Amino acid sequence: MTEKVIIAGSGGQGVLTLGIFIAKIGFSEGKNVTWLPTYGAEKRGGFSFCYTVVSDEEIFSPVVESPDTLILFDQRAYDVYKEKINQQTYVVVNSNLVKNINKNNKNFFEIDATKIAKEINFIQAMNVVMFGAYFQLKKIFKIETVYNVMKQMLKGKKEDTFLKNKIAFEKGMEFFK
Amino acid sequence: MTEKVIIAGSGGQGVLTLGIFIAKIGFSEGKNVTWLPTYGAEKRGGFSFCYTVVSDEEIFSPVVESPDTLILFDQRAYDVYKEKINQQTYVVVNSNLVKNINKNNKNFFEIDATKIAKEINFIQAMNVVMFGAYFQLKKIFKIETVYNVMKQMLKGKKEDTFLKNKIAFEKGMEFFK
Amino acid sequence: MIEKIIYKKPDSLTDVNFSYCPGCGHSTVHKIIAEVIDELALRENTIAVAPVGCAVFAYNFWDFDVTEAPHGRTPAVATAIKRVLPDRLVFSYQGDGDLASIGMAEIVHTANRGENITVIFINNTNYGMTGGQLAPTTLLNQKTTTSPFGRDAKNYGYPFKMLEFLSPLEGVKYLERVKVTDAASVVKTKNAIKKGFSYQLQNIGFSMIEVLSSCPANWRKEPLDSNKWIEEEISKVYPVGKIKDIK
Amino acid sequence: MIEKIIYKKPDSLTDVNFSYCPGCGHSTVHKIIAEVIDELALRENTIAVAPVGCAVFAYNFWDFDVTEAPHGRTPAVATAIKRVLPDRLVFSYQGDGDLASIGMAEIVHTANRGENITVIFINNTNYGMTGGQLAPTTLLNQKTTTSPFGRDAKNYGYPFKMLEFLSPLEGVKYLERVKVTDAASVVKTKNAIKKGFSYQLQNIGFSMIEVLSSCPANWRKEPLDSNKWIEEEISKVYPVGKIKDIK
Amino acid sequence: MENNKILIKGNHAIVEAAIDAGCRFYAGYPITPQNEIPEYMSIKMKEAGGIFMQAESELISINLVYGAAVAGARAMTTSSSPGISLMQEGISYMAGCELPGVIVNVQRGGPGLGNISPSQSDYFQAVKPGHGDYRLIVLAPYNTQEMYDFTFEAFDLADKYRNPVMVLTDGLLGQIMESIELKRKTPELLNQKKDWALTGAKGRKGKRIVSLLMEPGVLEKHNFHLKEKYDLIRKTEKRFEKLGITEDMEYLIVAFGTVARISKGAIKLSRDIKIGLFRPITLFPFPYEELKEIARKVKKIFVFEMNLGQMLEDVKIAVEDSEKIEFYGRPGGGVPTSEELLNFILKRIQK
Amino acid sequence: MENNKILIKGNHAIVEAAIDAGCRFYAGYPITPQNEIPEYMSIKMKEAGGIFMQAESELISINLVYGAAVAGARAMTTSSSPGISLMQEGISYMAGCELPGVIVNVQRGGPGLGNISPSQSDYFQAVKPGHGDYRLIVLAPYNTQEMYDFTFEAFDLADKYRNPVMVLTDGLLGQIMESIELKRKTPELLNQKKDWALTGAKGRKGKRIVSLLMEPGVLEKHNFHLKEKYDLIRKTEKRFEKLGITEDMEYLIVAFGTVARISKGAIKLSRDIKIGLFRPITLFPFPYEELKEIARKVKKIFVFEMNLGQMLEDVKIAVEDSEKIEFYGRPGGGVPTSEELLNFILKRIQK
Amino acid sequence: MRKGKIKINEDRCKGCLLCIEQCKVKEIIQGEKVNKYGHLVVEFKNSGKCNACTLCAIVCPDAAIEVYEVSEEKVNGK
Amino acid sequence: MRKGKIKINEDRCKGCLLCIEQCKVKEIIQGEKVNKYGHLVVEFKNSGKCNACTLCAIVCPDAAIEVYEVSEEKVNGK
Ligand SMILES: Cc1ncc(C[n+]2csc(CCOP(=O)(O)OP(=O)(O)O)c2C)c(N)n1
Ligand SMILES: Cc1ncc(C[n+]2csc(CCOP(=O)(O)OP(=O)(O)O)c2C)c(N)n1
Ligand code: SF4
Ligand code: SF4
Ligand code: SF4
Ligand code: SF4
Ligand code: SF4
Ligand code: SF4
Ligand SMILES: [Mg+2]
Ligand SMILES: [Mg+2]
Repeated sequence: MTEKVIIAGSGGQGVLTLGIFIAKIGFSEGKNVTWLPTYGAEKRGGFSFCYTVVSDEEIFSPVVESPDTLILFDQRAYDVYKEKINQQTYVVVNSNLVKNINKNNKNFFEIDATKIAKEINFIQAMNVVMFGAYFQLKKIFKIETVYNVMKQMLKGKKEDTFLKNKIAFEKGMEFFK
Repeated sequence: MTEKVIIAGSGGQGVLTLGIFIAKIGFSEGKNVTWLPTYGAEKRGGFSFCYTVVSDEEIFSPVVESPDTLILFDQRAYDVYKEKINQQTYVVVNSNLVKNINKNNKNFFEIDATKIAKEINFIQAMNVVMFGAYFQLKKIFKIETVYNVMKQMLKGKKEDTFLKNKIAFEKGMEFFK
Repeated sequence: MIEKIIYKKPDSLTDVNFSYCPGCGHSTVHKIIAEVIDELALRENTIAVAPVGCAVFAYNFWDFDVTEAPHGRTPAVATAIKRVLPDRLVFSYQGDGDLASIGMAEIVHTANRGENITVIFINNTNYGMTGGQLAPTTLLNQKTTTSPFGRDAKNYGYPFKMLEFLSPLEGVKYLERVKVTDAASVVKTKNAIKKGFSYQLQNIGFSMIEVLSSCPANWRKEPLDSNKWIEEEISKVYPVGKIKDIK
Repeated sequence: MIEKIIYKKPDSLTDVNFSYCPGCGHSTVHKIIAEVIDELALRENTIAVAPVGCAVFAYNFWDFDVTEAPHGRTPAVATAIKRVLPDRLVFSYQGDGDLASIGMAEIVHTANRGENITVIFINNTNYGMTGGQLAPTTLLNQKTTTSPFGRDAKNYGYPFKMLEFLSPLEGVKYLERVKVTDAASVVKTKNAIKKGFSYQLQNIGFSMIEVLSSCPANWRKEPLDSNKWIEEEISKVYPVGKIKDIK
Repeated sequence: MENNKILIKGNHAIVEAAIDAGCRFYAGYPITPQNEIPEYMSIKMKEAGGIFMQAESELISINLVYGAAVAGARAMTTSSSPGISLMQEGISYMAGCELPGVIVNVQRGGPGLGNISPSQSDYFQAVKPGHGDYRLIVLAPYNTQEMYDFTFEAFDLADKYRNPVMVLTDGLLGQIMESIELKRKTPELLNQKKDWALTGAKGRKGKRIVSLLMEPGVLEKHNFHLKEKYDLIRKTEKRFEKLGITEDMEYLIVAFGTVARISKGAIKLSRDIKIGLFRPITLFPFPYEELKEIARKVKKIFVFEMNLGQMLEDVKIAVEDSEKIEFYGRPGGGVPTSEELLNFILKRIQK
Repeated sequence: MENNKILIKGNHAIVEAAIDAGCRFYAGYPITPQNEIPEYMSIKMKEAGGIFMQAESELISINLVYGAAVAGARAMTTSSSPGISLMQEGISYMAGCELPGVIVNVQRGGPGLGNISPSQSDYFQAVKPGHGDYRLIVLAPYNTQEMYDFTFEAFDLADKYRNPVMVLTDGLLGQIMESIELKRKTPELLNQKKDWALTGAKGRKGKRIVSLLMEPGVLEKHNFHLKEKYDLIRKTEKRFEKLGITEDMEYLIVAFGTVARISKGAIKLSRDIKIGLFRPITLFPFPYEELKEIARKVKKIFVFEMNLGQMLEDVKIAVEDSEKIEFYGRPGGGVPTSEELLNFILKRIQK
Repeated sequence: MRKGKIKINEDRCKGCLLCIEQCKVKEIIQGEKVNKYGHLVVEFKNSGKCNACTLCAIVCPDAAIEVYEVSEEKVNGK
Repeated sequence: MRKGKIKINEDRCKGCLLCIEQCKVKEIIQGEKVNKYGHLVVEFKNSGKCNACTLCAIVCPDAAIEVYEVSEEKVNGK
């Protein structure tokens, strides 16, 4: 099994964190993983993306040319990566910020992650909502690992942060149930 | 004809100037010449030497390994270069400052250039006295060229400087007449 | 109804949007430099030297001639341009990492030579472009990505007051510290820059304007809070005002 | 008859003769540094950093540990040694080309960090080793091999007063300018150096002693005339005395 | 000592390795793509009780490292391409003075300010360095584990040979996060006595660490002494990896660092082509003889780099048959894909 | 224009050439053995009405030259080995920005501070330079006439290719006094328009001279553009000298600069040995093909350098037969004599 | 009192809110709209209170605001 | 008055004359002798006027002068 993911959006949306999150889950499940962020010149509002690869085999190039999955947080991200979409590609877009699409693919999924995150009063967790959707759609990872890694990554944060993230995750997951 | 000269002494004795002088004379007589000074770290009182080569042919290395002539201004200079002396080498030493010698060579010449320069009240011209001796001994250059180059090099100096140098030169020359 | 436009984007700016973060002081200073150049009608007569730092992209935004110096060497590059073309307006634009850290020797010698250039010095108390590391101008106790426990003088030295430092040099003719936290201070900054440029046009010599400038991204503050921080903390350590003016 | 020796070559000097020119200020300063180190019994506890300049050969003469920094980087090298070995006496010894020209950034940042080292700064208003070129400290109108028509401020800038310049930096604790033109001034210089060293031993911080020092060879003056020139001209521009002393 | 597998960024792995290797002096100046090193180091070095300095420039960085080495400390600096250029004088001094020290170059695109994408275009500057006949030991990791391992080993190598060691890596390896095993062992030479270091002339004459050698012939002798050392390094420290070198192999890829791992991907994709990989790990000493040996047996040698052909020159020197060699390079921050490399191979094979 | 034969020091010849070539901006920092250049320049540039600046460091020197080039001036700096190391970043920027400029390196012994004797141990730094895939045009004079000629031509070459040009010489050639002919002619490209220079945006949009190229792929494209330029230079600017290359030649010496003239002396001394000399004049572009051609015909190739074998690597690349090659080098300021070189030849021939 | 209005360039605005802080008459408000660069842009209320003081524009880092003076139709052709 | 004498290290002396300038009692004079490094070294007159003031030694750049205090033979073994 090899899963190559590109996550893209704007700085501040949690693009890189989500990539690390997926990498850590893969790692926890004993897979080989690589995660490669972009490091652009712009600090805020700039275009941001990262590559995450999870595999049973040795990973040679961490650069993802033909992604298995695209997780796209906004229109610009979609515009940049739409050419990488083929019939096999799983695409999850945040429909709140990606409106102008050309949906000619069976694995194309839209979820208004912004709205959902707002509804649970935790707008920062938009990326976790997106992950929930991805998790549900692809079914590659175990849910316990997700919670474990989530806990580990939130270590030191306020008590209820984990719970709030868990809810965001579950909302995303439920959306495609 | 090729004449390879090493002149050596201490900074301030006019070692380098004498080398240039000889080079300019050779140049004026249409020869190929090279002059290569040392450039030590010490500014005053340091060991000083230069290589001058005058030749009808192309001069490849300006570094003189086997000199035809050694002009040695003081004991240290002698000590450094005595090993280069063979039966063919012309050696001119300032006997005022070179006392401790091993004179096993037919072309070994001593002249108290310091004393002569003092006598004509022009101690700075010790090097010119030495040159006079060398000129007379080797007889390579024309005397007119010597005066011409001397004039040219002293251009802009006081009127009587040339005359005084001329005398110094002649004193050196006469010493071996 | 008649509409008369009374404020617009200056002509000396291109149409390219600034790539700087929201509320970044660089944007404001870029804009007012362009305004001053418009007002002095110098667009066709100006050569700017951009630094290495966030403002390395200045060439995208200014519609006059711009080159870019190696990190910190900005004043040397500006010096040579000015010496070769003495009737052009030549200014260097530098961040505090560029000017006060790696470029210390260059700015000091350029100032001491009294080169007839203008330096716009953007002090945002950190290295914006590389992600908010300590700069010589960082405040004591300020946390940065390389002083995670706050700047302590023992290990990292003291906040560097560049203008006060350069002020005794004879070649230096005009030094002023300004800020761009509200409209009034923006106007003052504009006047200071105009003064620096006009001194240069009059061959008076070296001038430098330091702008206390916000870096909301690395300070991890909203733009308004960033400006407040300048008012409340930064300008305590770096008081605004004229430091030297020898006409 | 009993002969009691009351002055001799200090133990911290090796038997190698100084390679400096007759009457050179470096020789005097080398000697008194050795005397101070003898008197403080620090020979076994000292690490010196020699510069690039005539004094690059210091290691031949001092019988304590000596390293040699790239040109101008002397304070950086000294800083690291001191930070690694905080209980040793660490001093850097620099010429005016080394310190005030190529090494400007290093000395400024080291001073600003308040590194607990002592800097001996030999100001002979030119580059001795390379043959008497202009230094930042060269006097106005002084002729050097690269300012053959005399130093004019417009092209070459102004004589650089390093001590006055560094003085406002908070990390700097003790600054004094001295000379070695006669016995009295030599004794003063010795005391200043001793003070600098003892401040370091007390962890007080950065200190620097500037010595107005003759370079007879490149000034093309006899040693006595050289000292006279220091008295009459150089010390007008660079007045001797304490600039800063914060104990 | 415990062994741990963790997920870690390449730049962070360098910090972990340095601390584990007993590095207690770090000086660095920010530059992308290696900023995580000084940032993480500012925490880790404090924890370790060592000295962390943010230098005000790369010149100050390298001279701080020089000073720390003089005083006997294990010292390191890190930077990226333009910053490394600024260190050339200092590195030459360190080599001349035979001072150990570790320099990490997380290469980016050049020339000039270039960009911040990964690159291998500092090969020349690392392997055929600045003024004087000196050499650095140059280690080229190709994954995060090696970022850790080689940085760790660099300190022992530096001390062993009293020579600066460079870890030549790139923005990709610096930024990538992978799992690695932390060795957490004590470096072999950590407690080796440094008789040459300056620590005060207790009970002895003053010692010196200098690179100025003015007396006639002395510097030349010193250079021959250095040469002997480099020759010894050439003999004992050469490292390389061979992959799929079979008897019936027809083609060979030569690549180092990032491109080597991408090349492995290409080999995997290539399936039935008989192609192997030769990966120089030490770029100095370069494994000339070993490469020559293998090269003789193949029809074609593919040299892949993220530059315009720098290691290529060493491959040519080794192979002595340029007609066999095909080069494909991406300069200025271009990173090839495995597919791209395979395509190049296929095209050249068919020709 | 008049032609004059004069006796002149190599360093002074460089100044004369620069002024004759229309150089009107000079910045330099003192360093032995090239101090005569800034010293003499401080007079000559004033006479010529140009700008003479004593920079406060080599970093400032090169960046002043960068700035002067940006403004369209013919500009030069000079230094010696450690000072050239300090210019590596700036040179890379100039190459990246395609700025013309002339850099003279009067090499001395290294590494580190080394000494002030002549050396050729900056070959690597000149020919395989700093960060990024850039190249300098490198000219290696071997007598005082060429010190003048090549410095003169360097300015046209720099403008022609918008690339920095290095005159790679050494302390011996800088210090030696020989007779030369001053050409006193107007350089061909002196009045060529520099459309790219920044002189104020009169009647046009703002122009930029920058080396930062962040948008994906742009820097890579720029690098390929540079490569094309270098390839053109390789095609058109290669220069070398052949001496005594006869049909029945058995041995060949390859040497550049000072060592080439000393080698000529060795050939002269050698009398009946059938030995010729191949002297690369441009070190970049290196005359690989021409050397290869000749090399094929001889039994042995002697490579002589004042270093530990730097050009040697390019000779190996050209010759592709290392068994034929014998190297003799003197590092750290050692200058071989003609006799010494001949002895080496004789010993290896007899073997 | 002088009457004015402003135009906000939605592409340039980055939603930094500095203009809002400067406007004494509260004619600028935080908007709902996200521009193509992902910034929440501000809006001109246009409730007639704008006096063309230009403070908002002066302080706008991104040169996103144009200010107009608005006057009644000319009397007597003036 | 204290009595003294000095010893001049002829190898170290460079003939700079700084000592002569310092000696109030003119006990040092320019000599005739050139040392092995070519320097005209100075000489101690030893005319009995030296008071061991050490000024010459203090000012000597080259640490070429040793100063001795000379006293009559000890009285009562003291
Ligand atoms: C020689 C060199 N060193 C380091 C860098 C990396 N670098 C780029 S910008 C920068 C700091 C910029 O800080 P500052 O000058 O304060 O500008 P700001 O971004 O804060 O406006 C650094 C260190 C570089 N490009 N070149
Ligand atoms: C990088 C570098 N640049 C230049 C030099 C040449 N150099 C040697 S000494 C020196 C100047 C020394 O002047 P100063 O520091 O005043 O010392 P002084 O000899 O006058 O005591 C210079 C420029 C060098 N060795 N290294
Ligand atoms: S990082 Fe800071 S200085 Fe740079 S653009 Fe963003 S806010 Fe401005
Ligand atoms: S050149 Fe000057 S500074 Fe150097 S030793 Fe001679 S007198 Fe002293
Ligand atoms: S011009 Fe003045 S009144 Fe009008 S919106 Fe702007 S700040 Fe408010
Ligand atoms: S100040 Fe400008 S950029 Fe900021 S919110 Fe207002 S209009 Fe937008
Ligand atoms: S000790 Fe005093 S009195 Fe004696 S020689 Fe020296 S200066 Fe003169
Ligand atoms: S001061 Fe010292 S060196 Fe100078 S003349 Fe006197 S004894 Fe000799
Ligand atoms: Mg900043
Ligand atoms: Mg000096």
